[in-house]
Amino acid sequence: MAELLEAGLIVTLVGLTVVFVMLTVLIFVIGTMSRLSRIIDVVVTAAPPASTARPATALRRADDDELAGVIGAAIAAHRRKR
Amino acid sequence: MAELLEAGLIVTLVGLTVVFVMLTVLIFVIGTMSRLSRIIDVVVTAAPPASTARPATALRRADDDELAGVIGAAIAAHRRKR
Amino acid sequence: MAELLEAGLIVTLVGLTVVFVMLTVLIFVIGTMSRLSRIIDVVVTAAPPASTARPATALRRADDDELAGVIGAAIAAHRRKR
Amino acid sequence: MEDSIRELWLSTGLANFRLGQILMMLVGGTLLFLAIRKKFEPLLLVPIGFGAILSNIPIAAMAGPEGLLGYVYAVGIETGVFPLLIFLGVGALTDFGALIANPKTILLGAAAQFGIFTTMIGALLLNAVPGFDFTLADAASIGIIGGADGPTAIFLATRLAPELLGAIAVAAYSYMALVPIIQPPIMRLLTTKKERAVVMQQMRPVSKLERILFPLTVLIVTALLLPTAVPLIGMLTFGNLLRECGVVERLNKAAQNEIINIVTIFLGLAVGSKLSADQFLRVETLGILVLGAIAFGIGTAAGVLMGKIMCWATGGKVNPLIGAAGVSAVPMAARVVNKVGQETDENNFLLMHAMGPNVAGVIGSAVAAGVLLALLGP
Amino acid sequence: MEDSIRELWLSTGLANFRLGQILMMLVGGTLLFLAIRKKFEPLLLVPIGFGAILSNIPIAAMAGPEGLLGYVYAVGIETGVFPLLIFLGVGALTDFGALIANPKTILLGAAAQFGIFTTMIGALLLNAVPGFDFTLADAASIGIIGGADGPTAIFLATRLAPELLGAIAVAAYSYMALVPIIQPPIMRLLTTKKERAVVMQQMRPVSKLERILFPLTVLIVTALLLPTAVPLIGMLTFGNLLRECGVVERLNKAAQNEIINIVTIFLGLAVGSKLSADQFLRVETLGILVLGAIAFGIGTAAGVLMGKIMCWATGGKVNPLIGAAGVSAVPMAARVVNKVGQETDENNFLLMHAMGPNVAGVIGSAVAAGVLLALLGP
Amino acid sequence: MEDSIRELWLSTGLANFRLGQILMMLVGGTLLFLAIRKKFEPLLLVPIGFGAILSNIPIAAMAGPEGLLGYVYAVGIETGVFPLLIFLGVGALTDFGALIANPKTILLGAAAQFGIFTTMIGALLLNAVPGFDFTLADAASIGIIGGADGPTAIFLATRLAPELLGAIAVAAYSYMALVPIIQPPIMRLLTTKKERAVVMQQMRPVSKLERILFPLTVLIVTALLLPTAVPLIGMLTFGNLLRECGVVERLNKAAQNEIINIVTIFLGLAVGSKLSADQFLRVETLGILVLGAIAFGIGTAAGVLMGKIMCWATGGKVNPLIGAAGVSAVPMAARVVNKVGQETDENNFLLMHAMGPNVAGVIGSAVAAGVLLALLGP
Ligand code: NA
Ligand code: NA
Ligand code: NA
Repeated sequence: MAELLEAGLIVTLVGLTVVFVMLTVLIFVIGTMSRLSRIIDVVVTAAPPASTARPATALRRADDDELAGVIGAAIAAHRRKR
Repeated sequence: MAELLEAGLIVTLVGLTVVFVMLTVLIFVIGTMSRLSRIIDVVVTAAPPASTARPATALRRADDDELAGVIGAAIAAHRRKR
Repeated sequence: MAELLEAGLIVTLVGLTVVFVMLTVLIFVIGTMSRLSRIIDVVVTAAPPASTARPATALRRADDDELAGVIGAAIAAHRRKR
Repeated sequence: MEDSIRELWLSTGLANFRLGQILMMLVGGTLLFLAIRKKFEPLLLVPIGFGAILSNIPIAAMAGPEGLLGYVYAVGIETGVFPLLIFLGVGALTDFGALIANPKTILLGAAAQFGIFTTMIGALLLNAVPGFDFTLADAASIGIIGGADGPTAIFLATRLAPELLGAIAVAAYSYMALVPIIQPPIMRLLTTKKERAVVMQQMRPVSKLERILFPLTVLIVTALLLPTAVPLIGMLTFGNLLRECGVVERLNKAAQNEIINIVTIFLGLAVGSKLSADQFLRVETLGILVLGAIAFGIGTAAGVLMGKIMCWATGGKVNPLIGAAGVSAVPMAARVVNKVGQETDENNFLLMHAMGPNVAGVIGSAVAAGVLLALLGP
Repeated sequence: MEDSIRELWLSTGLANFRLGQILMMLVGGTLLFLAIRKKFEPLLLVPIGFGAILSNIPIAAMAGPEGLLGYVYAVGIETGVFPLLIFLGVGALTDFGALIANPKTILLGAAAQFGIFTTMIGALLLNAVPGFDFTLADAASIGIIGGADGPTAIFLATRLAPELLGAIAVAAYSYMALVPIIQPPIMRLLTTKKERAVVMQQMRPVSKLERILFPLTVLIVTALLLPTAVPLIGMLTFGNLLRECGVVERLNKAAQNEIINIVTIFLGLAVGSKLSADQFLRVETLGILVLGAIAFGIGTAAGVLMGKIMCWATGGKVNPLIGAAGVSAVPMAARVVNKVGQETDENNFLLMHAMGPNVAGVIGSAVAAGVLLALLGP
Repeated sequence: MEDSIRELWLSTGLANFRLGQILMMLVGGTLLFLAIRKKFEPLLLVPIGFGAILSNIPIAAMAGPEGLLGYVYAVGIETGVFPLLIFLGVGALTDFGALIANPKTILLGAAAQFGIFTTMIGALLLNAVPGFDFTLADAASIGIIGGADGPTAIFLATRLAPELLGAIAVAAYSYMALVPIIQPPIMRLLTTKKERAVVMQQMRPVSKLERILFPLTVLIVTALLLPTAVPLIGMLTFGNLLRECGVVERLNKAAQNEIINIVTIFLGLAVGSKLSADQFLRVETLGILVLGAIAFGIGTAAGVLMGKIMCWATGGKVNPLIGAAGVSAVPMAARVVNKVGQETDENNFLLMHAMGPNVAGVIGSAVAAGVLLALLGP
C-alpha cells in the first residue's frame, strides 16, 4: 500500500503542477490575445473593410429575408409595368 | 496515359449524353405532369370532395386545437348544467 | 393444425387472463396511489416546506432569468456608485 | 465505348425492373395517396409509402445492407430502438389524467384487447385455406394489429415475425386511419339509443402528485407481473414522467418534438423498406388485411360490450360508447365516441370520458404484446 | 517521479508536433478565418476548419478509430448517410416552383455540368506534369467540384476517391463561396449588353398538386434511367415531398432544422478530420484547387452559352445570364445573376427566373454523380 | 396449458426479483425524489434515477447487451461520445466573457482542483480500512467528483474505472446540487468579515474578436501542453466558437438545444443502467460518497484560500469569496458566492466576478482529467 500511496503522491504533485502551469500559461496567453485583438481591432477599423465577398450560406434558403425582399421588389416592378 | 485519357473522353461523352437525355426527358415529363395535374384539378374541383375520412394523425395529440375546442365546449356545457 | 390451434387457444386463454388480471390490479393500485397522494398532499401542505435546497440546473445557463436579474441589479448598483 | 454504353444500359432501371417491383411502387404510391389526399395517418404513411418506392428501385439497393434504408433498419428496427423511442415521445405527449380520475375505465382498455387474441385464432384457422401457413408467432403478430397501436405492432412483429413486418405495419396504420369508418356502425349496432344518451358525471381534478406517481405505479406493476412488457411500458412511463414531473421541461420538449419527429421519419422509411414484392405480393398479405379489419371490429365490439356491463353494474353511470375508445388509436377513437354520442344528444360531450379507456388501450396493447413475447418470444 | 515527468513530457503536444500537423492547423485556421471573417459558407467551413485543427493535434487521436471524429466519420461519411441526410434537408428547404413553372430552364442546369466533365479531362491531362498521378476515379471526383454542390461532392468522393475527400470538400465549399467573384467577369465576357437587358415574362403560378407530383415525377424518371443517382435524388425528393404535401409539417420542420443542423455539425467535423498533412500537403491538392476553379468557370460559361442558344431559339425571351445559375450553389448563383442583370437595367429582376436553372443544377449534379458512379463505381 | 402458466409465472417479476434489485430500485426512486421534490440537478437525476429502476427489473434485461439501455451505453458512453457532446452544448451555452476580462481569476479555478488530488490520496488511504481496495485509477476517478463537472467525471470514470461509473456519476451530480449547503459554512469559516465586504472593480467590456479568439487560444494551449485533455477541451471550445463566431446561429442553436437535450436523456438513462446491485451495494460506494463530499469541501477551501492570497497580492482588490466558485458547478457556485457576499453587504454584487473562476473551474477540471488520463490512462 505504501507503494500505491507513493504513486498517488507523485500523481498529485505532477498533476497539480501541470494544472497550475497550464492555467498560468493560459492567463498570459489570454492576456496577449486580448492585447493583440485590440491592436487588430484598431488597425482593421482604420483600414477600409477588406471583405468584398458577399455572405454565402447554402442552408439559409428558406428563411432568407434578402431573397424575400428581392422577390417582393421584382413582383412590384412587374405589376408596375403591366 | 493515352489509354486513361481515352477512357476519360468516353466517360465524358457518355456522361454528358446521359445528363442531357435525362434532363430533357425530365422537361417533357414535368410538362406532362403539369398538364395532367391541371386536368385533375379541374375534374376534382367539379366533382364533390371525395374525401370523407377525417384527418388521422396519431402524433398531433399535444397541439391539437380541435381537441382543445371540444374539451372547452364540454366543460362549458357541464357548467351550464350545474 | 389441430395442435397449432390448441396452442393458440391456450395462448388466448392465458393471454386474456393476464391482460385482465394485470389491468385489474392496476385499477386497485392506481386507486390506492390516488388515496395515498391525497394523504401526502394534506400532510405536506400542513407541514412547512421541507425543501431548502435551491434549484440546481446545470443546463439552464443560457436562458436564466434569475441570473439576468442579478446581473441587471449589479450593473445598476455600479452605475449608482459612479 | 460500346462497353460503357452497354454497362450503362445494364445499370438503368429500364433494363432491371421486375414486375413485382413496379407493383410495389404502385403500393407505395397508393399509401402516399391515402396519406396525402385522404389524410390517413400521414405522419407514418408518407415515410412508409416513400420508403416502399425507394426500396423497390432496382440497382439502387437502398434497402440492401449498404443502403441508407438498410442501415436505418438494422440500427433502429432490428434492435427495437425506434418503436421504443416513439413510445417515449407518446408518453411525453399523453395526458393520463382521465385514466387517473376514473381508473375503472381501464377495464374497457382491457376488453378491447379481445380483438388481438381472437384475430390470432382467426389467423390460425385461415391455415385451413390452401396458401396460408401462419405459425403461432405469425398469428400473434397479425393479431396485434387489433391493438391499434403502431409502435407496439412494429415492436412485436420485429421480434416474432419480421418477414410480415411490412404488411402488419401498413395494416395497423391504415386501419387506425379508418377508425371513423369501421367503428360507428358497430357502436350503433350494439347499443340502444337510451344507452347512447347516458350523460356521465364530471370528472374530479387530478393532483400533480398523482400525475407524477402514476407512471411509476404503472411501471412497478408491470415490473412485478409482466417484465416482458417493460421495454414498451418503461419508455411510455418515462416519457410521461418527463412530462409531468415539471422540472425537466427541456427534456420533455425534446421527447415530444425532436426525438419523436426524427425517429418517425426514419422508422417510416425503414418499415417501408420491408415492403418488397416477394414478401408483400402474396395471398398472406390479403389474409393479414382482412384479419386486421376483423381485429379492429372485434376489439371495438368487445370494448362496447364491456361498456354495457359497466353501465349495468354502475346503474347507468357509464355510457357504453366509451368502450369503443379502448382500442386506443389515440385520440381518433375518443373523438369518434364523442361524435357518435352527439348523434343522440348533441349536448353530451363524451370526449374526456373516452380519453380514459383510450389511453388505457395503449397500456392494454403493450401488456398483450408483453404476454405474447413471454409465451412465444425468442 | 522522473518516470512520471518523462511520461508526461512525452505526452505533451510540444514533444510530438510534427511540421505537417502545424501546417494543417494553419490550414484549419485559414478556413475559420474565411468562414467567420469573409463569410465563406460558414455553416460548413467552421466545422471543417475546427475539425482540421482537432484532428491534427498529436496524441489526442481524435480522428483515430477510437476518437470522436473517427467514430463520426465511420458512422456518417463512410456509409454515405450524412450527405444523404443533408440532401433530405435541402429538399425540404428548396422551393422548386420556378423550375416547375418553366421546365425548359432545366437545360441550363444540364449545360452547367460541362464543367464537371471537362475538369475531369483536365485532371487526367495534369498527369503529364510530374508528381500528379490521378486515376480516372480521382479525376471524376475532382470534376464534381464543378457541380457546386457540397453533399454531392462529398458523397461521390467518399465512394470514388476517399483519400482526396478533404481537399475536394474544401475546394467545393470555398469556390461556392467565391461564386460572386468567379462568375460575373465570365458572364459579362460572354454576353452582349442587349442580351443582358432581356426582360423575361412573369412566371405562371404553380398549383399545389403540381408541387406534390413534382418530387415523385423526378424520382420515377431517375429510377427508370439512372438508379445509381437514386440515393441522392431519392432523399432530395423525399425532403421536398415532406415540404409540399402539407400534411406532415412536424416531419418537414424536423428535416429543415433539427436533422440538417445536427448533421451539418458532424459532417463538417468529419470532413475536416480528413485534412491530414500526408493527404493534403501534396502537389495534388494544388492541382485540385486549380482544377476546381476551372470547373466553376467552365460550368458558368457553359450555362451562359446554353442561355444564349435558348435566347436565340425563343426569339429573345430568355436572358442568357440565368444560365450561369445552372451551376447550382443555391441561392448564391441566382443572386449573382440578379445583380449582374441590374448592372444593365436596374429594374430587371432576374432572381425568380434564375431560381429555375439554379435548383435544376442541384438535380443536374446529382445526375452527373449518378453517371460517374455507374461507370466508375465499385 | 400447465406449461404455459408455469412459463408465464417464471417470466413474472415476482418470481425473479432479488433483494439487491429491489434495493437498487429504491435507490433509483430516491434519486427521482431528490430530483423532482428537492430539485437536485433534475435534468440528469431524473433520467439516471429512472434508468436505475429500469435496469434492475429482472427478465426485461434493458441494460443487457440487447436492451435499449445496453445499446445506448455501448454507443454513447463506452465510446465517450455522449460526455463530449454534452461538453459541446456546454461550450455553446457558456459565456466566457468574465474570464476573458479578468484572466487572473483562472488561478482560482486552478486552486479548486486541489480537491481532486487530495481526495485521490484520501481514497488510497481508505484502503487501510478492510473492505476497500481502490486502485490508483479508481482513486483518481473518485477524486474527479471534486471537479464538480458531471460530463468530465463520466468521461474519466468510463476510461479509468468503468465499474465505479454509477456511484461516481450519482455522487457528482448530487453534490453539485448540494453546493448551496456544502459551500457557505466553509466560505464563512475561512474569511474575515472585512474580506467578504471587498467590493470589486467593474469589469471591462470584452470585444467580439476576443470572444472569437478565446476558444482557439485555449485549444492551442491545451494542444501544446496536454493533448489528452483535447477531447474535452476541444468540444467545449468548438461549442463556444459556434456561439461566439456569429455566423452559424443554426448550428449554435442545435448545440445548445437539440443535441444537448437529446444526449442528456440518453446519457442519464445509460449512466443509470450502471446502478446495479453488485456494483453499487458495497461498502466502496459509501466510501465514494464520503470522499466526494470531502472533495467538494477541499476544493471550496482551496479556492477561497487562493482568493485570500490574490486579495493580499492585489492589495485588497479581489474578494476571496469568489475563489469558492472555482469548483465550477456552473452557475450554482457563482450564485452562492453572490449570496454569501450579500450577507455582509447587500449592495455588493459578486456574481459577475464569480463567473470568471466559475467557468475557469470547468477548464481546470478538464485539464486535471487530462493529466490523470495521461498518467494513468490505457
Ligand atoms: Na391498444
Ligand atoms: Na450543380
Ligand atoms: Na471544475
